[in-house]
Amino acid sequence: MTMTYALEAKGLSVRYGGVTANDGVSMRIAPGEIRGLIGPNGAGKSTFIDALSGRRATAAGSVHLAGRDITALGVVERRLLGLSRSFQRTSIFPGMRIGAQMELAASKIPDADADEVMRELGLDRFADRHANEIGYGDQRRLDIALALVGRPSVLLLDEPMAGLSIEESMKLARHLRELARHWGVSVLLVEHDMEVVFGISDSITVLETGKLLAEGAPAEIRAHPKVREAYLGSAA
Amino acid sequence: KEPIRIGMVTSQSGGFTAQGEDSLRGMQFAVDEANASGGVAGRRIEVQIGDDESTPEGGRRVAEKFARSGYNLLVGPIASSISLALGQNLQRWDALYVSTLSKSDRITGDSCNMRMFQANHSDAMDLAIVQPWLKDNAKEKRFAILANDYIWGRDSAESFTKAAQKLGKEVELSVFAPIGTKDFAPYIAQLKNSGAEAVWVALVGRDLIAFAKQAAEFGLTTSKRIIGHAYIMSFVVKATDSATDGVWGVLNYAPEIDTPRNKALVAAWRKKFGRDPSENEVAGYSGIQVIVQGVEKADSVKPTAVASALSGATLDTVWGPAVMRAEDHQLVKPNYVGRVKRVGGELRPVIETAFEASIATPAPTTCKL
Amino acid sequence: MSATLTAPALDGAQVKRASRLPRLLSLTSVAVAVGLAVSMLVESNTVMSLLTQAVIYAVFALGLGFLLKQNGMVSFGHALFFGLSGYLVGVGASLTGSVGTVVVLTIAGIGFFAFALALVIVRVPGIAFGMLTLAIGQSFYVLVSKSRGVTGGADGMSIEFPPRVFGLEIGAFQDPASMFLISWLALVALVLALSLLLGTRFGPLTEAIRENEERVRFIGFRTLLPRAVVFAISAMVTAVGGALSALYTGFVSPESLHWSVSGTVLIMVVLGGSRTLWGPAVGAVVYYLFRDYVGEHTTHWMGIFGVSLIAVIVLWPAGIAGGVMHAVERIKRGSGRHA
Amino acid sequence: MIPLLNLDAVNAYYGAAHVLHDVTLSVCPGERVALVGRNGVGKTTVVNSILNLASLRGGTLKFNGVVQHGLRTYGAARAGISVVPQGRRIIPNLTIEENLLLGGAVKRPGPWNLASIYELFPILQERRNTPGTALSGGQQQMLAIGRALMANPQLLVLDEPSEGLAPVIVDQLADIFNRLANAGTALLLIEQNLSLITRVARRFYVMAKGSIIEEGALEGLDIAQLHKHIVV
Amino acid sequence: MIGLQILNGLVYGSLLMIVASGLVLIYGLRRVVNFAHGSLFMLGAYIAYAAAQQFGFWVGLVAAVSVLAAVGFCLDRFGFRLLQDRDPLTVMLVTFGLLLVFEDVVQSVWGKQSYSLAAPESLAGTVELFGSPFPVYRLVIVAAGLAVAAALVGWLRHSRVGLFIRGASTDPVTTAMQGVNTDRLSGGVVAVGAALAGLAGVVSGPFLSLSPTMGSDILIDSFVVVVIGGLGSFAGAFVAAMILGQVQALGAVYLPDLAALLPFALMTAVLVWRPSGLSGSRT
Ligand SMILES: Nc1ncnc2c1ncn2[C@@H]1O[C@H](COP(=O)(O)OP(=O)(O)OP(=O)(O)O)[C@@H](O)[C@H]1O
Ligand SMILES: Nc1ncnc2c1ncn2[C@@H]1O[C@H](COP(=O)(O)OP(=O)(O)OP(=O)(O)O)[C@@H](O)[C@H]1O
Ligand SMILES: [Mg+2]
Ligand SMILES: [Mg+2]
Repeated sequence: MTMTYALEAKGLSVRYGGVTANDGVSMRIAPGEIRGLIGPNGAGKSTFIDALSGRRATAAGSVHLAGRDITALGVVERRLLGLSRSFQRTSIFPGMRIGAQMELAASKIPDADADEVMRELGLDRFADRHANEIGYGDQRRLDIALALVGRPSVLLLDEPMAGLSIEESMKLARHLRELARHWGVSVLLVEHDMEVVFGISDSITVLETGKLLAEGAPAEIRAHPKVREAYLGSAA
Repeated sequence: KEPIRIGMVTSQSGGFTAQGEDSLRGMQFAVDEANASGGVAGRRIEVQIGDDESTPEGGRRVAEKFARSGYNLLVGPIASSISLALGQNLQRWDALYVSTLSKSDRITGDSCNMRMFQANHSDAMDLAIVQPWLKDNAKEKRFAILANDYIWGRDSAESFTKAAQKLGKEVELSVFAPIGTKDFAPYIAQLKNSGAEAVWVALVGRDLIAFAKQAAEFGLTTSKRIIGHAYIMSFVVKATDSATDGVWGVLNYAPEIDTPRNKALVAAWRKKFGRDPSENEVAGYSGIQVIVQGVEKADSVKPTAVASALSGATLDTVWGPAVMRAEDHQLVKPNYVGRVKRVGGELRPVIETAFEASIATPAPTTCKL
Repeated sequence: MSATLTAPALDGAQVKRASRLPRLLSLTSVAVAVGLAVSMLVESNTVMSLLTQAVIYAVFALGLGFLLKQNGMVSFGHALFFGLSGYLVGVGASLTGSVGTVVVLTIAGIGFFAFALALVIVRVPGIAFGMLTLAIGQSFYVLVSKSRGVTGGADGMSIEFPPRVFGLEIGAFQDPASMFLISWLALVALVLALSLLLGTRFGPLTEAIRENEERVRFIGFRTLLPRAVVFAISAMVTAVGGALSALYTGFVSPESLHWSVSGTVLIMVVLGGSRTLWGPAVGAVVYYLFRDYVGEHTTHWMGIFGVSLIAVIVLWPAGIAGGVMHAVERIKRGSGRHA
Repeated sequence: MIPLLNLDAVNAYYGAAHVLHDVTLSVCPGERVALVGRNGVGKTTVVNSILNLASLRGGTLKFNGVVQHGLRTYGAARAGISVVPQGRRIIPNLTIEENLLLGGAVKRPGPWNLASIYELFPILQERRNTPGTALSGGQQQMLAIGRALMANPQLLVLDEPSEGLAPVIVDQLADIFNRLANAGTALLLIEQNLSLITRVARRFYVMAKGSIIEEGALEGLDIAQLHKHIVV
Repeated sequence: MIGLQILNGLVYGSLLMIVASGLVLIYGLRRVVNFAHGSLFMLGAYIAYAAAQQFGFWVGLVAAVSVLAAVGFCLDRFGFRLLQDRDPLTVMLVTFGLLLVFEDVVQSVWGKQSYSLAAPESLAGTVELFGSPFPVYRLVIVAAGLAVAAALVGWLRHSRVGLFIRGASTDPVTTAMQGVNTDRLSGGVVAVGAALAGLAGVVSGPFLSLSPTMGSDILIDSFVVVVIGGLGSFAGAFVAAMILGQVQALGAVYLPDLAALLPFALMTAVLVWRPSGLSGSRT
C-alpha cells in the first residue's frame, strides 16, 4: 500500500431493473483534491454518488474511505466516518427552522459548528425562518450546508451550483476551494456549470452511459474530442 | 311529597339504537300513564333521559351524572356490560338500578348487589325452558347450532347442546360467526349441508337481521326448522319482511298473555299507537313498573329504602303477580316458546307453549344477598 | 438510546435550554395552582366527576398527540394501550395486593410491547399506518371480547382493589374531587416531563425525522429507534390514562379497546391542536364539556356535534391551542409596538 | 400591439409575506424577454402570480389584454401561456408519454405533438412507457420542456430551464428556443445561465428584492456587460 | 361445497369492491380518507328504500345513485375544495363530522329501527349451482361488481379525463398548470365516488338490513380493502376485495375460531411485507 486515498471506488456497478446506470466505474480521490465529475444527462453521475454514499445498493465493486472498506456499511456509518453528500433534488426539512436543522446536523459530530457554516453560506439571516419559506436558491444552499457541517473528510456534491445565482455560485466555489486547500477536504463535484468545474477542479472524470469516458487534468479534458462532442458543445 | 326521579340511560346511538328506542318508548309510556293518573301515591315522576352510546363508558358517565344530580333511580341500558358497569357503582352514587333488557346471568349472579334488580328474563331463564320444550315438542333428532362468537353465543350454544344431549338428541354441527358478520352465506351453506333437521340460532342485533334475510333467501328457513334464542322479536320481524315467517324461538312476551295487567296495557297501547306493544317496549314498561311499586311499598324515594322494599316483594306485572326474589333480585316469572305467524294479515311472534315461573326461573346460583 | 438523549457539551442550544427551564417550572406551578383551585372551588360532584373523566382522557390525548406531533403519525389503535392498561391493572390487582407495583409494571410493560411493535410497523407510511394500528387494536378488541375467565369477555371486568393503593385509601381514587387532583397532577407531570424531553436533542431529531427521514440518515442519525421510542412513549402516556381510568371506575370493558375510542380521542387531539404538547389535553377537556352540554339539551347531539366539529376545524386550522398561541403572539407584538 | 402577458404594479404575497412590490412587466407576441436576478428576489413568484399560486393584492394582471379576475391555475394554459416550472414537477405516477399528453390538455393546434417532441428529445421516446421520475435530473428537465411545448403555447414561460442540463443540451435548447421564437412563440426566460440569455433573449428585466429595478435591450450586450447590470 | 363457498366469497368481495372503488376514487383525487363514505352508503340504501316504496326497486336505484352523485358534488364543492390546502388529517376529521351529521339526518327522517329493501321481482328466486339453490340476486351482485371494475379501469386507463384524474391525483397543481380545470374534475370524481357508495348501499339493501349504523359496519371492511390494495390503487383494491371476500368465506368454514381476526391479520401481514400495500413497491 503506497498511498491512502481519501476515497476510492473499485469497479462499481449499479442497476435499475434493466438499466445499467454505472458499469464498473473506478475512481480514486486524494485528500484535499477537488474532483470534477461531468457527463451527459443520464450518464450515471447521481447514481455514482448514491452508490458511494450508501443510498443505493451496488451490484458489483467496492468503496473505500481512507483505505477502509466501507462497502458493507450503511448510510449513517459512512456519514459518521466523514463521508457526506448533498442532493440534486433538494432534500431539507421543510417545516423546521433553519437554525434548528443545522444545529441538529452538527450535534452528532464533535467540534462541528453550525453557525459558522450558516454564515459562510449566507444562511445566517434565515436562521429563524422555516425552510419552506425561503427561495429556491436559498433552499439549495441549505441542502449543501447540511452536508458541510462538521467538515467531513469527503464531500459528494450533486450539482451544488444548480439554481444558484452567479454571485452565489462564485462564493460557493471559493468556499469549496478553501475547504480543500486549508482543511484537506476531498470534494467530488458533479456539476454542469463548466466555468465552475474547470475553474476549481484539480482533475476531472467524465462518465458516459455509465462508463468512464475520460479522466485527467481540466485542460486535457477540455481538449478531449470525444468529451467536446458528447458533452461540452459550445462551452468548450 | 318528593317526586320520583328516574334516570333513563338508553342507547340512542351505537349498536343498540333500535332496541334503545323501543324500550325508551315503553318507559315513557309507563311514566306518562302514572303521571296522568295523578302520580304514584301522590308523587309525580320526573325523568332525565341520556344516551349511553351503547358503551359501558358512556353509560357510566351518563348514569353518574344522573345519580349525582338526584335522578338516582336508574333504568334502561341494553348491553349487559353497561348494566354491570352501573351495578358496580351504585353504592358510590347512592343509586338503585333496575335492568330491563340486559340478560347476563352475572347481574343476578357473581355481580349481584343490594341495589341492582333484574326485571327482565335472564339468559338462564331463557335456556331453562329449552329442555322441557324440546322434550315434548321437537320430533327432530339431529340439530345444528349457529351462534355469535362471544361469551353469550357460546354459552347459549353450550346450554342448548347439553339440553339436547340429555334428551338423547345429537348436535351435529356448531358454527360460530364473529360479531359484525354481514354475509352469512358461508355459514348457511354449512348448515344446509349438515344432516341436521333443525337449527338453534343465537345471534345478536344486526347480525341476526342479516341472517334472517339471508336464511330466507337461500331457502334455509323452509328446509329446516329454525329455533332462536333471542330471535323472534318484533324489531327483527319488522326489519325482514316475511323472512322470519315460521321461525320458532324463546319468547319473553306476547300481547296475548292473559293477565289483567297485560290486557289493560295492550288496550291502552292500542289506543295510543294503533298496534300491539313489542317485547322491548314492554320490557321498558315493566322496568318502570318495578321502580314505581318499590317506591309505593317503601313510601320513600331513597334508593336504599326502595331496594329493601323491593327485595322479596310480590309485584304486579304483565305476567301476573311475580316475586322479586330476595336471594338474587331476579324477578320470578313465566317464559314462553313461540313462533312467527301471520295474525290478522300481520306477521308477529305468537306464543305456542307457556312455562310457568317455577320451571322458567332456575334457582339462584352464586349470589348470596 | 442514551447516546441520543444525553446532550453534548455546552453549546448555543444548551444556553437556550437553560433559559427555558425556569419558564417551564413557573408554568408548571401555575398549572398545579389551577388544579388546586378548581378542586377547591367547584362544589358540584357532577361537574367534578365530569372534569375527572375529562382529565383522564386528556392524559390519553396527550399520548396520542405526542405521537402525531413528533412522528407525524396517526394511530387509530391507541385505545389498545388504554384498554390493555386497564385490563392489566385489573388482572394484576386481583392477583396481588400491591397495586402500585402493578401499575408501574403495566406501564413499563406496555412501553416495551409498544416499542417492539413499533420496530415492525413504523415503516408503514402515512394513513396506512393508521389503518394498521386500527387492525392491531381491533384484533385485541376481538380477542378480549371473545375471551372468558378473568377478563369477563364482552361483559367487562369489575376490579376489586385492595383498601390502599400508592399509600392512599382506594376511596381517594374513586371520589371525583380527590381523583381530579390526582389525575391533574399526573397530567401536569407528564406534560412537564415530555417538554423537558423535547428540550433535549430528542425533540429536533424526531421532528426532523418526521419532516424528511432519508435526509436525517445522511446527517448521521439512525431513524428507526427514535421513531419507535416516540411510539413507545406515546403508548406509555396513554397507558397512564388507562390505569387512571381503571382506578377511578373500577371497571374495564372491551369497548375501551375499540377503534372508535381512538377515533374520539383523535378528534380531541385535532380539536385542541397537535402542534403543542398541551393542545390535545385542552381538546379533551373542551370535548367533554361541550359533549355533555349538547347531550343534555337535545337528542340530536350527533348532528350538532358533527357540525360544530367541522366548524372548529375549518375556522381554527391549528386547533384551539393554535388559536390561543396566535392570539398571544398578537398581543405580544401589539405591546411590543407600544414600547 | 396587445401584450400576451402584462403585469401592472402587481403586489404578490405568500400568506402574510409581501414578496412582489409593484412589479410591472410585459411580454408581447413573438418577444424574447429575460428575467434575471439573484436568488430569492421573487422571479419564481412572478410565475406563481400568473398561475395563482401566490396571492395577488393590488395591481392588474392581463392575458392578451384581458384583465384576469378571480384567477385560476388552469387559466394561463388556456390563454396560451405554458410554464416550465422551476424544479420540473414531473408527475411520478404517469409515464413519460402520459406526462407529455397531459401537457396537451388544452388541445391548441400547432406544430408540437408527440412525434415532434420525440424527435427533439429522442431519450423520451426510448423510455416513453417508464415512469417520468425514472429519468435523470436533466432528462426530466427535457420532459418538462416537452410537456410545456405540447400545448403549442403563444408564450412559453421558462423558470431556469437550463438547471441541471449538460452544456451540449443547453446549446440545443438555445437553438430550440430560437427556432420557437422565430416561429412566433414569445418567450419569458428566467435564467442564471447568462450565455443562454444572451443567445436567446432580446430584452431583459432585472429584479431585486421583489421589484423590477432595471429593464433594457440586450442587443449589443455581452455576458460580462449583462452581468454588471445584474450585480448593480 | 368449496365451489359454493368461493362463489359466496365472490359475492361479498364484489360488494366490497363497489364500496372501496368509491373510496379509492375520492382518496386518489383529494387525498381524503373519507370516513363519511359509510354514511353515503347508508344514505343510498335509505333513499332507495324510500323511493322503492312508491315506485319499485329500479326507480329507487336510479334515485339513490343520482342523489348521491349530487351529494358527492356538493361535498367536493363546499367541503374538499375549500379544505384542499389543509392537512389530510384535518380533512379526514371533517368527514368524520359529516358521518355524524348524516347518521343524525337519517335517524331523524327514518327513525332508528331497521328496514328491509326487497330485491326486484325479476331478480328474485334461485338457480341450481353446485347442487344447491343459489339466489339469482347474488349472481347479479357479482356481475355488477365486475361491471363497475371494468368501467372504472377503462375510464381511468384509456380516456383523456382518466389521464387528467391520474395526474391530478398525485399533483393537482401541476395538472392544473397544464390547463386542466381540476376543480371541476374533482367535483365530478367525488360525485362518481359518492354515487358508487350509494350504488353499493342499494345493492346491499336486499341482503343486509337498513339501519343507521349500517355504514360504519361496512366502512372498516372497505378501509381494510383499500389499504391492503395500496391506497389510491384500483387494481390493488380490486384484488384486495376479492381476497378479503374469499378469506371471509373460506375462513368462516375452515378457520372458524379466527374468522373475526382474519381481515386484520391479512392486513397486518400484507403491510409488514409490503408497507405500501399490494400495489405499492416493496421496500
Ligand atoms: N429510479 C430510477 N429507476 C430507473 N432508472 C433510473 C432511476 N434513476 C435514474 N435512472 C436512470 O439511470 C441513468 C443514470 O441516471 P443518473 O440520475 O445517475 O444520471 P446523471 O448522470 O445524474 O444525470 P443528470 O446530469 O441528468 O442528473 C439514467 O438513464 C436514468 O434514466
Ligand atoms: N411559501 C413561501 N412562504 C413565504 N415566503 C416565501 C415562500 N416562497 C418563497 N418565499 C419568499 O419569497 C421570496 C422570493 O422567492 P422566489 O422563489 O420568487 O425567488 P426566486 O427569485 O425565484 O429565487 P431563485 O433564484 O432562488 O429561484 C424569497 O425571499 C422567499 O423567502
Ligand atoms: Mg444527476
Ligand atoms: Mg425561482
